[in-house]
Amino acid sequence: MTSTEEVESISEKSERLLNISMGPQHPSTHGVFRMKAVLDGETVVKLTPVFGYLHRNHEKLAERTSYLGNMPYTDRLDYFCSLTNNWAYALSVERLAGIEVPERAEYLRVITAELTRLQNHLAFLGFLLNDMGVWATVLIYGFREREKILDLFESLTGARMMCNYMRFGGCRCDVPDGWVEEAKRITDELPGVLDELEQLLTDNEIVVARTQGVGTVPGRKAINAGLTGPVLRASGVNYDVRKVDSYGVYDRFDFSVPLGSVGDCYDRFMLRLLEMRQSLNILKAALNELPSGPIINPKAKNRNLRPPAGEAYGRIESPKGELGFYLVSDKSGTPYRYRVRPPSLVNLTLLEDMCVGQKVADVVVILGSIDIILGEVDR
Amino acid sequence: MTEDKQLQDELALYGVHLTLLEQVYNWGRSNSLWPLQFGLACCAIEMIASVTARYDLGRFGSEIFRPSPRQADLMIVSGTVTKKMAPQVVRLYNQMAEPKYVLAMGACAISGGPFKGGYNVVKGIDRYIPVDIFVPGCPPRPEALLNGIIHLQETIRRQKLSGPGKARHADRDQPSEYAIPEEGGRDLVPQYNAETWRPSWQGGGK
Amino acid sequence: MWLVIIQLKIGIILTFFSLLFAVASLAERKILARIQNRRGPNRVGPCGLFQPIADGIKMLIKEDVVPRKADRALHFLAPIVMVAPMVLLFGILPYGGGLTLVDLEVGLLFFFAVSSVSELAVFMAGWSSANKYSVFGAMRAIAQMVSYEVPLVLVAITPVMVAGSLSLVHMVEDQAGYAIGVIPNWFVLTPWGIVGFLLLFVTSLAEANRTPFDLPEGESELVAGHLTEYSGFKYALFFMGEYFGIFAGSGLAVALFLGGGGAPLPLLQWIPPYLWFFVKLVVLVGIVIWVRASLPRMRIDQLMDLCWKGLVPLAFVNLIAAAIWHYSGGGWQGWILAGGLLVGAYLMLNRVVLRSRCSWERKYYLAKS
Amino acid sequence: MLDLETIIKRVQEAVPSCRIELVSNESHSGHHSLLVDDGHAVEVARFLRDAPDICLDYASNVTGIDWLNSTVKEKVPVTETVEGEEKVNEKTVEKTVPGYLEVVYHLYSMRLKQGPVILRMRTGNRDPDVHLPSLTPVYRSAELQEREVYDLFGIVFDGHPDMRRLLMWEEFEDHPMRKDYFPPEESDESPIDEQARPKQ
Repeated sequence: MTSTEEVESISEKSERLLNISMGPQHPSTHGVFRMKAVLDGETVVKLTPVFGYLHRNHEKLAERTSYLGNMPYTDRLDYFCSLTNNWAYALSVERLAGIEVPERAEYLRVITAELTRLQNHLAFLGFLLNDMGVWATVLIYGFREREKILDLFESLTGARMMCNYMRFGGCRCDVPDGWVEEAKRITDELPGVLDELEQLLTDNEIVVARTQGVGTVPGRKAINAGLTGPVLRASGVNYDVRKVDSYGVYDRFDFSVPLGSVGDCYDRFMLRLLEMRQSLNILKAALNELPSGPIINPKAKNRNLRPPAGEAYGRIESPKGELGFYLVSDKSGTPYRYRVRPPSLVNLTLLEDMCVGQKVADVVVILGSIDIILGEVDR
Repeated sequence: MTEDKQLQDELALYGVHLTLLEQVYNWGRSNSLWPLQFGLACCAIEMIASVTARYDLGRFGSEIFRPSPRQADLMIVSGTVTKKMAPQVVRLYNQMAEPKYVLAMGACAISGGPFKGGYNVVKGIDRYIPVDIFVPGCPPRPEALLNGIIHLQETIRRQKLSGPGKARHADRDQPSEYAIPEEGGRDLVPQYNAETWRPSWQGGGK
Repeated sequence: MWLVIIQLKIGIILTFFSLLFAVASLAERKILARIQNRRGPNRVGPCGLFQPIADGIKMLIKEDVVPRKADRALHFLAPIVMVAPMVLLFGILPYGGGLTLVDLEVGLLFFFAVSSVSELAVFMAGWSSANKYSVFGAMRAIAQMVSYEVPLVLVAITPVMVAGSLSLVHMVEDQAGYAIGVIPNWFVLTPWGIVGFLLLFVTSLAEANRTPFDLPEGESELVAGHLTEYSGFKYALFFMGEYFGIFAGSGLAVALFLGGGGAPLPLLQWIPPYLWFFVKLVVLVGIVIWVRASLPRMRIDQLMDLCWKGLVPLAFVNLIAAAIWHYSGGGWQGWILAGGLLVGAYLMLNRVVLRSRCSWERKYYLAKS
Repeated sequence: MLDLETIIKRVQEAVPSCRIELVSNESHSGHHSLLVDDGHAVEVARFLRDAPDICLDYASNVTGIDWLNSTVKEKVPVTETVEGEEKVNEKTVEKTVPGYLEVVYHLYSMRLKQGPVILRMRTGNRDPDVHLPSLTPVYRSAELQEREVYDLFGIVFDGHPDMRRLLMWEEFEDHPMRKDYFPPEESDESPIDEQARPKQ
């Protein structure tokens, strides 16, 4: 949103301004995102994001696919976090059709969701540092740990990335033998890795210089712009859907919500590190207390599900922010309206505000610190 | 060619190793495939994963991802090509320097995959540019991508530079640039590039 | 006769550096890979040794794309202008042991005069490509290289002052011999020398556009900077020029501060000096690669701040420290005076730089509900 | 959390001329919503945001729904004269209920940690050029989502600072999420498209 004064000042200086287009193929737009930037020297004067290069018509396709048939599509929304996407969709359908979920399934959902959060944040750190110009070193270390978690996913669900694991009223299958022990082993190893990352990154002079004071968002503005997830909490707003809605069985775990104070890129980066530690706490408790019992509600109907007419909105705290599914049913086998509330898209609302006045190299870091996935932005 | 091969084998017995220029040429370009740093969707993550420690694409000399199409040899179309993106993909292909190869990674790049029914999805990138190798999967595992690249290397080593059936880039009749589709009112214009692809009912197909 | 010898020397030096380029480009990939827990190229030839050859062949046969709006002449000339002066630099490096090609009286002057031509090449490349990213990268390159030239020259003046000559050979000779019979008389083992060496290393990183100062090429924001429109062999030449720049810069650091071809211990003097020279050079190149694998890139304003607010004043102070050292006759007095001055200056500069930065201490809250 | 009746009352006190009614939802979620007339929607939203005890400061989800014209069968008593005798017969008459486009806002309170309150606005018909007021001046988070609704449903939001297409390219003419949109003819038709095509 550019005010008229700004437009005038832009046209005055326009002779020395440079228009550049970053993307849709650009090394650090995290996919096919495009930013049209107007630069005054190195400083960004105006920045217009262009969306839609990965608009895959998810919602339109979903309106002619059965409720269960949409589950695999949700995997491909935010392709880092297929399990949390599954959960959000399952949650919405369960609200719409009034399906109860057995306890063991809830625990499994919590475990897989927190593992997803861990691997997403690990990859995030890598990508952010890549945007700052480290030659993939941190990325590869992050992916090394991520691969371990993906192995867990694979042995549980059969797929590394597109897990398609949750069902309405539970989960698709029970954990294989030894899975819980392996998961415990990995969660026990992770704090060491986090310590290492923290030591190497948080006090790194260049990282500090590149991220502190860059892309600051005050809390009130963040709320009004609908930012969610770590980006919001970095601005000091205490809002975590896991605590607010306490969906699933999150109210049974003792964890806290890390909050930043400044709201710049450094805080967003630190919050991910702190959140991973909290996720580990949840994981440890959940793995130890995993109850026995059925993993899916036997009364729940998955095939040919025809929920009663009406609508439901279910939301969860995905690693990127608040992921919601809004479903309208007309009693038929396919949703009448199927809408994804994508955290990545809404978090980009303030992109221009964050970038204007910063250097062009900061744009890349700011975009990296928001942590977007284009599959979710454009759907 | 077969006679040459026999002659070579015979000479090799006597300790004389003959190497054809063609072989050196093919050896060089097959072992130095620098991909374009170009991720479209989900498959791009697996593409990144294949560079990381566990899979290490770098062993085959392909870890140098060049962000500029001028310096890249291999375009990995990793993910869904939307109609909004297709012109840029073709433009990137046109900007690459010969010899260039295209690897269609994943179901979406091959045929549209699960999103085939969408109004904004190109049903296979081979409708606009020639694809050298298809790697199926949704997304393909990093091993599959490695396998695809190894296959591509083998294909390159077998390529001929002269005579009938010579490599695409060595053939002057084959274009090295393709028409960039335009964004029309309802759809891309044209819907496919008739030079490279024909719908199955016109005798084309994959 | 001497013509043959000269030609032989030229041949040896050029072959060595060309080979070193090939090896370094492989070593860079291998070291990067090891640092990242990977294996790196290992399929082409034994241990991937032929990887640079494969890359070279591919680069040679790659199509040479010149954009339609590009300035063809400049576009063609830029890579040549990049490499040629770098090759000239190898002529004056004091390898020692009779391998030194030319002992120019004004060696250092020649070095800086010739090496700054590469700035022109970068700008030619950027300007002629008719690409916004290229021009942007070229602008950055000019700003960066011209700025860093100042501390580089200031630092290089200190050994000149102490040695009393501009000839690199003379400077190496000045560092010969051992104190107390064991410790070499290298300039790096003096208070101004260690500071000078570090400054020289940092500034030559910036001059060679290497991480963390690789802004002109800045991949994450400028795609490939001034190289965006270069393909095939022209791109390879730029790559080569960059590497030659690193070699030359490391060679200068070795000659000015690390005692040239001098052995680190008297016992090891039987090894010919040029071997020592190359060992030191290779170690420095290794450190450059190591830095690349581990540090993020700086931002342009921070880069300029670092140069003008940090390196230039420190280089000036270093100059004074060297003078004090020289006139106090070295020894412990020199250490106290020169060292004290440098430490004081460093602390003060650090405060100034730190004050302009945001606070380091952050508070994070853990909300329970 | 205040219940919806109270909120309606408060809104009517604050914005007296506005028409606001409760739309109930029979599904298990129990998410009932408030239908606001488009003339006062911005005022209502601003009131909901600023009233200290309601404080819906966060608009989570903004989306559109396309309700097609539907035919409803109604039994209408008809007086017929059969053989001179007057008879009251019931006859089924097909009546066309005009379709409309609807925008749904899910509002939450971040400060009070409450929600959701669902606001709806409806257009009068399904014309290609329908207008609704934009809530972006109140909730910045609606900015991109309203652009998306415009792109996919063709609802023009008045008062939006930057009303352009979000996902499709500028030259694109259709609004693909409308129920009567069907994708352009493909040269190689796939079976899924055949099923989805509305039978005409």
